[in-house]
Amino acid sequence: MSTLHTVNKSPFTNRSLESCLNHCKDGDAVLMIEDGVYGGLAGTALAEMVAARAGAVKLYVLAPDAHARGLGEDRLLDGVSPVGYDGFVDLVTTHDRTQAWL
Amino acid sequence: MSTLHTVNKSPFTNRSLESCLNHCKDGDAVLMIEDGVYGGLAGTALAEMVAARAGAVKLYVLAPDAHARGLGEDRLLDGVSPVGYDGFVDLVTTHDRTQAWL
Amino acid sequence: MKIGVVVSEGPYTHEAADTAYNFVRAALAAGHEVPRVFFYHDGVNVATRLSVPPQDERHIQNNWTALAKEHSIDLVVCIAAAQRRGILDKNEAERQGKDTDNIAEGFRISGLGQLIEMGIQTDRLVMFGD
Amino acid sequence: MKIGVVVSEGPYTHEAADTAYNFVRAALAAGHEVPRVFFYHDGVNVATRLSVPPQDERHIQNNWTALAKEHSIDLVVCIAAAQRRGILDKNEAERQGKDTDNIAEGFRISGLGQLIEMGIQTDRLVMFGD
Amino acid sequence: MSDVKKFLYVNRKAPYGTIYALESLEVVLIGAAFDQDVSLAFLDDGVFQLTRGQETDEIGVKNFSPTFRALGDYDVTKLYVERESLEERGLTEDDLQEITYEDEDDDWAEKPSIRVVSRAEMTDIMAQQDVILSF
Amino acid sequence: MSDVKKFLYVNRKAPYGTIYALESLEVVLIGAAFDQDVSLAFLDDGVFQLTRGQETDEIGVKNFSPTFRALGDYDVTKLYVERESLEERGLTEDDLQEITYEDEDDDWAEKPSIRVVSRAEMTDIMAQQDVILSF
Repeated sequence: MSTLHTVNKSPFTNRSLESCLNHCKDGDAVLMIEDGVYGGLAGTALAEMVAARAGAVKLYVLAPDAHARGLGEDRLLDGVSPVGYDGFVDLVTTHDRTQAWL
Repeated sequence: MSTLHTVNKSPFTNRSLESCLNHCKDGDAVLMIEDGVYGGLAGTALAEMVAARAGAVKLYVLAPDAHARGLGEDRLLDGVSPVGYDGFVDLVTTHDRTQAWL
Repeated sequence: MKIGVVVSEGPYTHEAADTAYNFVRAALAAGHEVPRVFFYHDGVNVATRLSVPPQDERHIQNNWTALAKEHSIDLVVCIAAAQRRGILDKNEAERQGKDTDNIAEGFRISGLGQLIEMGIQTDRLVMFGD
Repeated sequence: MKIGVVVSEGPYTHEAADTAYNFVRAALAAGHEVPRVFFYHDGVNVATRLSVPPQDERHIQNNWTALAKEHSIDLVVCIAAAQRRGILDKNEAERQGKDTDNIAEGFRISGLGQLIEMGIQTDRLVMFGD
Repeated sequence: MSDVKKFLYVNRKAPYGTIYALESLEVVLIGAAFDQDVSLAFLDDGVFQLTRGQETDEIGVKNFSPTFRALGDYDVTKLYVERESLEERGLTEDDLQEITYEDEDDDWAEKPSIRVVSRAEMTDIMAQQDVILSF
Repeated sequence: MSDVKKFLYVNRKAPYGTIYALESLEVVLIGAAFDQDVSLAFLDDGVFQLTRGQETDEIGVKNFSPTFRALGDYDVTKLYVERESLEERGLTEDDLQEITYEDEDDDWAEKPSIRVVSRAEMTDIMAQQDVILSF
C-alpha cells in the first residue's frame, strides 16, 4: 500500500513540496509536475532538503514540463527520474492512491 | 521618497513576504492584506523574521482582513499596526509609489 | 483501470487544464478508462464556448470537447461553482432569468454528487489544480 | 489625488476583486479620484453578466457595475485577456463569429494601452491579484 | 470489497483569501449523503479555517465558519488537525472553534469532532485512505 | 514634471505553470509604444523565465521565450536579473538566453540587455520608479 504524491508548485515560492516530503511514507513516490519540476534541480538552495528523502521516497519529474522550462535531464538531482505522461499514468495505476499537494 | 509594499499571501505557504522584506528600504511601509495578514501574528515560527524589520520598516495589517480571520489586535506582533480601508488609502497617497508583491 | 480526473483551475491562467488533458490522453492510450472529468473551482471556466485564444495557441475548450466526443468522456461542470463564475447551460440560463448561456458542446452541468460518485466508482482519482 | 487600480484575479476564487472594491470605495469616500479600474489576467472574469452567486453572498459584478455608475469609473477589460477566457462584448462576439456575448453593463473591452495610459495619467497605481 | 470507501478531504489553505476552503466545505456537505467513511484533515494554513471569532462583515464576504459546527449533524465527525501546523502558526487548540457531535453508539453523548494529531499520525491517516480530495 | 515616467515590470513567477509571465510580456510589448522609461526586473522565480532551451511542444503550450530576444527592437533594453535569485536556484548568467539590443547612441553597437544585479541594487532600482507593475 503506497501513495503517489503530485506537487505542482515551485519550492522556491511555495512550501507544498516541503509539506509533501514531510508527509510521505517510505516507499511512496513523489512526482513533480508543472512548476513543481524546479524541485528536481541539482545545485539549488533546496537540493539538500529534497535529496534527503531520495531513496526512501522515489522522486520523479514530469519530463515534458522540465523540457518546457529548459531543464535538461543533466540538471536533475541524483535519484530524480524523468517520466513522460505515460509514466505519470503508470505511477497512478501502480500506487494505491494519488494525493495532490495543491 | 518611499514605497508602500502590499503583501497578500500567507508567509507560511508563500515566500512573498520574505522577498518583500528583503527588498524594502528603511522608511518604507509594508501593508499585509488578505491572507497576508497572518504575517503580522505574534508567537509564530516566522515572527522573528518579521519583527527584525519592524522599526526600520513600518508594518501594517489590514484590520478587516484580520477580523475576518478571527485575529484580534491582541494577536499582532509589537510594531504591527492595524489600519482600515481608509488607512490603506492614506498609505497609498502618502508614499510615492505602491508595489504589490503578488 | 478506471481513472477519475478533477480539474480545479481555469484555462490558460494555470497549466492544470493542460496537464489534465495530456494525462487523460496518455491514460486512454495506455488502455485505461476515463469515464468522467469533473470541473470544479475555476475549472468550470474551461467549459465556456466563448473563448477565442490567439491562433497560434492551443484551444483548450475545443481540445476537451473533441477528446470527450472521441472517447465518450462525461465532462461534468459543478453547478454551484459554475453559477458563481457565470458558466450556464440553456436550462440554468432560463431558470436564472439570464438572456443567454455560454456552455460549450460536450460539457454538462450537474451537482457535486457527481464528484463523489466518481470517487466511489473509479479505481483512482487524480486532481489537477493550483 | 488620482488613483488607478488593477484587478488581476477572478471573482469569488480570490479576494482580490473584493479588496479592490473596498479600497476604491474608501478612496472615493476620502475625496480621491479613481478614473479607471483595469481588469487583467483572470480579473476579466469579473465582467461576466452571467454570474449567479448564492443569494446570501455578495454579487461582485453587480457591485462594480453600481459603483462605476455612481462615480463614473471607467471599467476596462483587457481585450487579449478577455478573448482567451471567453469574455466578449457584442462587437467582439460578432467579429469572432460567436453566437452571444456575456459582458455586463458598465464594463468595456479595450486594449492594454489603457493600462499604460492609466499608469501615466494617475498619481498612484495599486494592483490587486494573486 | 465493501461499498464504503474511505474519503479524506485535505484542507491546506487559509479561508477568505481564496475560495478553496468554502468550496471544500460544500463538497463535504454534499458528500455526506453518500454514506462513505469521511474524514477531514487540516494542516499547513488549513488550520486557520477553524479559528474562533471570524467576523467577515468588514470585507463584505460571507462568514462560513459556523458551518463547521453543523458537520456533526451530517455525520461528519472526524476533523484531524495537525499539531505541528498549529504550533508553527502560534495557535493552540483553544484558538479553534469547539465542534462536537452526538455519538449515537454512546447514548448520544456529545463528543469533540476535532482531534489534534501529530504530523506522524497525520501521515498515517493519509496513508489509510481510498480517495483523497485536496483543497 | 516630465511627461516620461519610469515604469518597472516586476516578474517574480516561473513561466508556463501560470500565465503571468506571458501576459506580462504582452503588456511590455504594448507599453513600448508609449515612449516611457521602461525597465524589467526578474527576481525570485521570475529568473526562470529567461532560461535557454525552453521546448514546449510536449506540453502543447506556445513557447514565448523567443519574444524576449525581440524586446530590443521595441527599445526595451534594461532587463535587470537578481544575482541572489539565480544563485538560490543553481543558475548562472550562462543559463540565460542571450538578449541584446543595438545602441543607437553608440553607432548601433550590439550590447547585452540582461544586467545581473545584486539584491541591494535591485532594491535601489525598485525605489527609483514611478509606476511598478507586478506579475
